[in-house]
Amino acid sequence: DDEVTLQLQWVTQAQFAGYYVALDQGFYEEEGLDVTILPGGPDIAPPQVLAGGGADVMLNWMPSALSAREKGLPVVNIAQPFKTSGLMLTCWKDTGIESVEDFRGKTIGVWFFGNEYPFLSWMSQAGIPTDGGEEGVTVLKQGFNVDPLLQRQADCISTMTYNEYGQVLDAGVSPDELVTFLYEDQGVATLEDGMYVLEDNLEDPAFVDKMTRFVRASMKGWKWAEENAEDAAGIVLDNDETGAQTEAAQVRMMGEIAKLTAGSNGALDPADYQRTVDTLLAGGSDPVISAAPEGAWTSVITDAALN
Amino acid sequence: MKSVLPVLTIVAAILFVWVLAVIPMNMHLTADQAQRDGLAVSPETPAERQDHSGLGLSLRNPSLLGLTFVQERPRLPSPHQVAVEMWDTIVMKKITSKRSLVYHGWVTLSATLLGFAIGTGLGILLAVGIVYNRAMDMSVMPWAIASQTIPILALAPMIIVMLGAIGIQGLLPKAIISAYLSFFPVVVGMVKGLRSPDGMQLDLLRTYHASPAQGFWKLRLPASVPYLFASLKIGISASLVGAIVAELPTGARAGFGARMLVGDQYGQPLVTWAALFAAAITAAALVGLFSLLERLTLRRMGMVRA
Amino acid sequence: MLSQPTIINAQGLNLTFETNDGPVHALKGVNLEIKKGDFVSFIGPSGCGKTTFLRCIAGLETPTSGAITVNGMTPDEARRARAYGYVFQAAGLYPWRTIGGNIKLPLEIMGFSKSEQAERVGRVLELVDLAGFEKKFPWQLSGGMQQRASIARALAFDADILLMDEPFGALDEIVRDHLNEQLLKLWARTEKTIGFVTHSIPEAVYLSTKIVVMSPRPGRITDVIESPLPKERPLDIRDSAEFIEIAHRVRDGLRAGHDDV
Amino acid sequence: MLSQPTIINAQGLNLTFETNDGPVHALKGVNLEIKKGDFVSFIGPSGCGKTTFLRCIAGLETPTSGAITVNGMTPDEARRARAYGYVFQAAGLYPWRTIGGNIKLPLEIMGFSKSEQAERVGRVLELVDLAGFEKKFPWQLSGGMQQRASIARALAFDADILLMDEPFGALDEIVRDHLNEQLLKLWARTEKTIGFVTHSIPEAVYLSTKIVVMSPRPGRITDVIESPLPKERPLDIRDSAEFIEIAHRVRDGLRAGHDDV
Amino acid sequence: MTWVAIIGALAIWAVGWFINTRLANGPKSDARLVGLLVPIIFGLTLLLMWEWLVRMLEVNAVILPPPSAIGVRFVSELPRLWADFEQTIIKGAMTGYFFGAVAAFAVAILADRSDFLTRGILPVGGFMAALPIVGTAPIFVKWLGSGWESKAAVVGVMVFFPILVNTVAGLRDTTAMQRDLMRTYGAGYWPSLFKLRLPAAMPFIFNGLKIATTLALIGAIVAEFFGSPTVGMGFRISTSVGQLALDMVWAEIVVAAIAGSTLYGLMAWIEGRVTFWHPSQRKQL
Ligand SMILES: Nc1ncnc2c1ncn2[C@@H]1O[C@H](COP(=O)(O)OP(=O)(O)OP(=O)(O)O)[C@@H](O)[C@H]1O
Ligand SMILES: Nc1ncnc2c1ncn2[C@@H]1O[C@H](COP(=O)(O)OP(=O)(O)OP(=O)(O)O)[C@@H](O)[C@H]1O
Ligand SMILES: Cc1ncc(C[n+]2csc(CCO)c2C)c(N)n1
Ligand SMILES: [Mg+2]
Ligand SMILES: [Mg+2]
Repeated sequence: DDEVTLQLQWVTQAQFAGYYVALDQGFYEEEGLDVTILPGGPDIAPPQVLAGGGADVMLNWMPSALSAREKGLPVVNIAQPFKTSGLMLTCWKDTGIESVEDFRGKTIGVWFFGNEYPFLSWMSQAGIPTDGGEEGVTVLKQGFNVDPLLQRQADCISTMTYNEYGQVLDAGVSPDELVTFLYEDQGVATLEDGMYVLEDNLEDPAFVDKMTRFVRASMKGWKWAEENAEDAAGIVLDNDETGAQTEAAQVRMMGEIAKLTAGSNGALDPADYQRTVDTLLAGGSDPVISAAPEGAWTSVITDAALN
Repeated sequence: MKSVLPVLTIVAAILFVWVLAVIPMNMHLTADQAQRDGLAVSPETPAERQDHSGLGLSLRNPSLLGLTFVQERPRLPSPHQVAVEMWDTIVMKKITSKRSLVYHGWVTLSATLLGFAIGTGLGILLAVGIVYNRAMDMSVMPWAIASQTIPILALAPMIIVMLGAIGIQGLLPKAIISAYLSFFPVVVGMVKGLRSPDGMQLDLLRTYHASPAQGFWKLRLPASVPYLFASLKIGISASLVGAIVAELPTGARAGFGARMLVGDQYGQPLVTWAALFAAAITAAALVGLFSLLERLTLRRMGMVRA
Repeated sequence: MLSQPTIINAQGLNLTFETNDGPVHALKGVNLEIKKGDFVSFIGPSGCGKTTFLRCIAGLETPTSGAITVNGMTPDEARRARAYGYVFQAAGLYPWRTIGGNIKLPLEIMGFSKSEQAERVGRVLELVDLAGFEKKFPWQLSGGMQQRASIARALAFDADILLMDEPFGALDEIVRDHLNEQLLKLWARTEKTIGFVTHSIPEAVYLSTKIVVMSPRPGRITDVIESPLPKERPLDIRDSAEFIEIAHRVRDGLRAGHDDV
Repeated sequence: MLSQPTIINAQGLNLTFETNDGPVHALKGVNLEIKKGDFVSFIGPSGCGKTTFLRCIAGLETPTSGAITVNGMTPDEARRARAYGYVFQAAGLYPWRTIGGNIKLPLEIMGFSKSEQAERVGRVLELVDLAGFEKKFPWQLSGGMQQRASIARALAFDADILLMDEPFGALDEIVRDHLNEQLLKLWARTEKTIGFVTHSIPEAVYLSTKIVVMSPRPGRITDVIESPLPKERPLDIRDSAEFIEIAHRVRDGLRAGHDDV
Repeated sequence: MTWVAIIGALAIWAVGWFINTRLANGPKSDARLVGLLVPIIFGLTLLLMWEWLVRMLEVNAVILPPPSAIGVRFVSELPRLWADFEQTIIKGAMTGYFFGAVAAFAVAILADRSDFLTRGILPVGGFMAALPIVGTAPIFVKWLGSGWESKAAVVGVMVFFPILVNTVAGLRDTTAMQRDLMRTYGAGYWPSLFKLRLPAAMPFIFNGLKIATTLALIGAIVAEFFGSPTVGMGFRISTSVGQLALDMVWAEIVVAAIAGSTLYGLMAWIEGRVTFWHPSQRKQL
């Protein structure tokens, strides 16, 4: 069998259900692949792992991947199972925030580590400074939990529809107490959770063939997961080595994830790509990327895989 | 044995303070929750409550005091919550289950022990080099100190990626990070220990014209044993911390560090606290083991007065 | 006696310690010749350089200038040839070894066979009256017993030259007398060459064939007294007129040194 | 002399150390009366309990049974009343203080004024021949000088009772003689009561009004010799017949103790 | 290629080592200058090997940048590095170090009054000292927010126990004779604390203070990984890794190493002044 190593961008959770399903249901095996899934975590930069040769293919958010490309690490998007973005800001309603303008003078928790770009673009488009003060927002580098909101250290925090938002609700908060700003709705959504490989490798037909089979099997996994949300969550739970994940959370997450993957057959929609690039280029004084990238994605593999 | 009562007293004092602290620490969350559940809370809106301290709020809402101890996501869990969680995950689960803290303890411990062995070996080698080689003596120490001021969490991912690049995965990268933290106390202690023989003890060997190797085995090494044990005790806790730190950039798969992270990530403070305490208990047990070995060895060597 | 070969020969020895508040002149222009079988005592005020001179002989300290030979070699070569048994001013037993283990230490290093080691340990323990204490650790013995153990350690391997730095300092008079006698017997029997530092004038006179009186900084030799006492010396020789006369000469030498300061 | 009040009175004193290989009987049935102005020497083989007895007097050790009073108080009360100056067997200077600072230490604790402190430090340094070394640190002095500094420290605050544990052990004979003389002069002038441990028979005889001979474990007093020597004692009194006779009696007492063992 | 790289690296090592061995065993080896030169040459040797290997093996800069790139980044980003330094070291680490040390001191002196307390506090202290920072840091961030206060708290807790344990051990490190001397003077608690036990404890206390300097830095930096404002060394390190700006990461590491070594050196220097009398300070081997 051909060996493939996949680097996730977070710890094992339903966000990556498609790959675990493909592994568990033998879809990879059917394609003659021997796949290893490496979970991520708060200190793992998947592009770095890719560059180091620790993985053949990684999952990444496109802003982070495009920025890596500019830094001299030529990564290429070969498939995009996530059609829509799940990223949003969640705020306490009682802070009086109703619209983006109300952010001024407030404290907002943001994920960094390559995930700050969409937020910074958004603020710059809205003309709100991000260096504190009455007129601007005070940005916190938020840890990977929702405590800053619950403890009211921040007025808004970053959440994913499928994970952190649910955690806020789990903490007993009712949706009525919250206001949410989905990046999709604000027109600053960027593509999340695409599959990327190193450009050089694509010159090798054997590698391309391997990736074709990999994408095909993965997408089969994703579609299976969308249809069998509960079972998929169970498979994810089986693969969680920490033993700390709960079934309820993973089932709910799978449900939300399914909404994000539903619109995609795996092929990148050039329009989505263009919107992402535009958002990133609009990043004000300090744009994420300085020029429109060339060759940052290819349809070669999805074309082959989906036929 | 003489220490049992004093330790219990201090523990009791800490528990007492802890229990008291639970009330103001958790009051805001408790009040929010109580209000959602339809209880009367004063003041009435969360925003207003933000202006009160936890203590002030507790005084205004004495009826809620009990609830602060049973929050599902407490800011500060009460001692019994932690105890119950530990009982559930240590005693009530099969030790092969990934929900058992014993299982995770072993994952961390195996990296700890390997790292400790590497770190101690390296530390002793460096110490011997420093003591016997003047060039090493002058050049290594400042850099060893500098190495310890580098934040390990920054270095860890790079180490892991670099090792991953040459195909090393699994236990070894974690052990190497753990060794990185534990070699330093061993170097410092062993250099001190190997240099502890006084002029007369050294001169004695010179009058016998003992070889450097004989000087090492018959004088420097035995003289350094008390220092070695002191270092080992610091080194083993450093190794454990290193192994836990190393679990984050290795994909937080299993082990105490993974439990702490995931507990924190998914709003399960009890998971974090239980892992934290389990880690400290493990460290205490390891240190206790070395204390025991130390006492046995030193007694055998005649270096403590029986 | 005169036919004996020279064992130790120091000519114009100087030794200066560099310290951070200036050099300390510990030995100045020291000339001394010691013949095979001599028992030489060094006596002088505290800090005058007795220990330093003994250490020069043993090659533990390198003179700043001047020449010293031991058996025609440099002290360092002699040390390599394991010519010395050295008893330090303090017992200096290794605390992790039993008394027996401490005495065995030089024997192990010099590669004696196991059975030889055991035999020698037994013999020297007997000699210093410590039979039965072989298995004890140093701290289980009183100060005086520790000092005797360290003497036994130096005797165990039969070096030709025995250097002893105030070996009997911490002992009471009775024990001291006893060990003085033993040491004399051993010396008479084995013809070792002995260098011996002491603060006690009677002890120096009782033991020595040659008494070297030193004066303080810079340490110089002010008098070398050849003892006319016979080799066989019962304890009561100390009441003889000859003995008292030598003692007086030593005391005068000492006093002169003190007045210099 | 007989009219002097009793300062120290020990009756039926026993002291047992509990160690984990059984009890060590250090003192057994010790009776002793010391009058004001006495100079009492303790002599006996190593480990016989001399130090232990001195420590009992100073309230540093508590007897297992028996009674001891100091000025009619318990030793502990006397200690709190700062009745003692104690010179330990080893110098025990604090390494972080200069020689002057070490001597000042008891003066600071007892609340002497600054000027008084300076004056006294100067005086006792003179007394032990260490003038000019006030600013040095202990490790910059030879062993003998350190011991003298510790004697100066005990003298600085004029305690009525002076307890000295082998104070002159590490000194050469000349310095020792000199300090013996100084100590006698001080004693004659101030009428202090002095307890003095030594291994040297001549020293004990030369200094004391009362010599206490002890025998080893369990430590007992085997002889108490009242010295008939006059209070004024030139050094050459040591050649007198009386002196030699007392010395003989002490030596016999010591020897008897040794044979017991 | 690989072989050339490795042999070249070994050659650089050999040259550096040769120079150092000559210097260290040479006639001037006790000179101050040589004492400085040898570790510097050692460091330069390592840097040269690093530069050589990275270039020869064509290691990608997103994994390990060459020292030259780090140096360039360091110089060009000085203002930002300084701001991060202020936030993390001055506000977080120093404050925490100060309060942690003062608290440890106070508790040690309190505990020292009673054997009972000491017996209880030391083992419990050992237990608490083993709480790993990756567990405690998120908790403090949760309690005290993302600002420097939570970092100072993490640092305070981290440095508290080593200083406490060393101080307690030091206060007891007096010889029986030194204590007996105090007793013969009838000295009370305070005189014997100030005149005997504190001075005697100084070597231990400084041991604790020195260990604590490196802990303080690590603590302040790592705690920022779990929540921070948008300035600080830990913040910069974690975001720069995300941006694959490894040269920036290393520039911060250089700042950390310089700051840590300086603090350590400062403590060692003060130690030398205060405990000049201790044998370990007196004789240089
Ligand atoms: N390593 C050293 N560094 C500096 N000075 C030294 C050193 N060793 C000895 N001295 C000095 O050299 C002189 C002679 O010292 P030495 O030990 O030989 O005296 P000693 O005659 O043996 O005295 P004691 O009777 O006290 O043993 C002393 O003044 C001493 O301070
Ligand atoms: N703290 C202690 N614990 C147990 N045994 C002790 C202790 N102190 C003294 N001893 C024992 O008590 C006995 C008397 O000791 P002490 O120190 O009084 O002897 P000494 O007459 O002063 O001897 P030296 O002349 O060697 O100073 C010795 O056998 C000693 O081993
Ligand atoms: C180190 C690191 N931090 C944050 C993210 C952003 N992110 C992407 S998925 C996810 C989990 C949401 O539940 C988060 C937080 C990342 N990719 N890597
Ligand atoms: Mg000497
Ligand atoms: Mg004694």
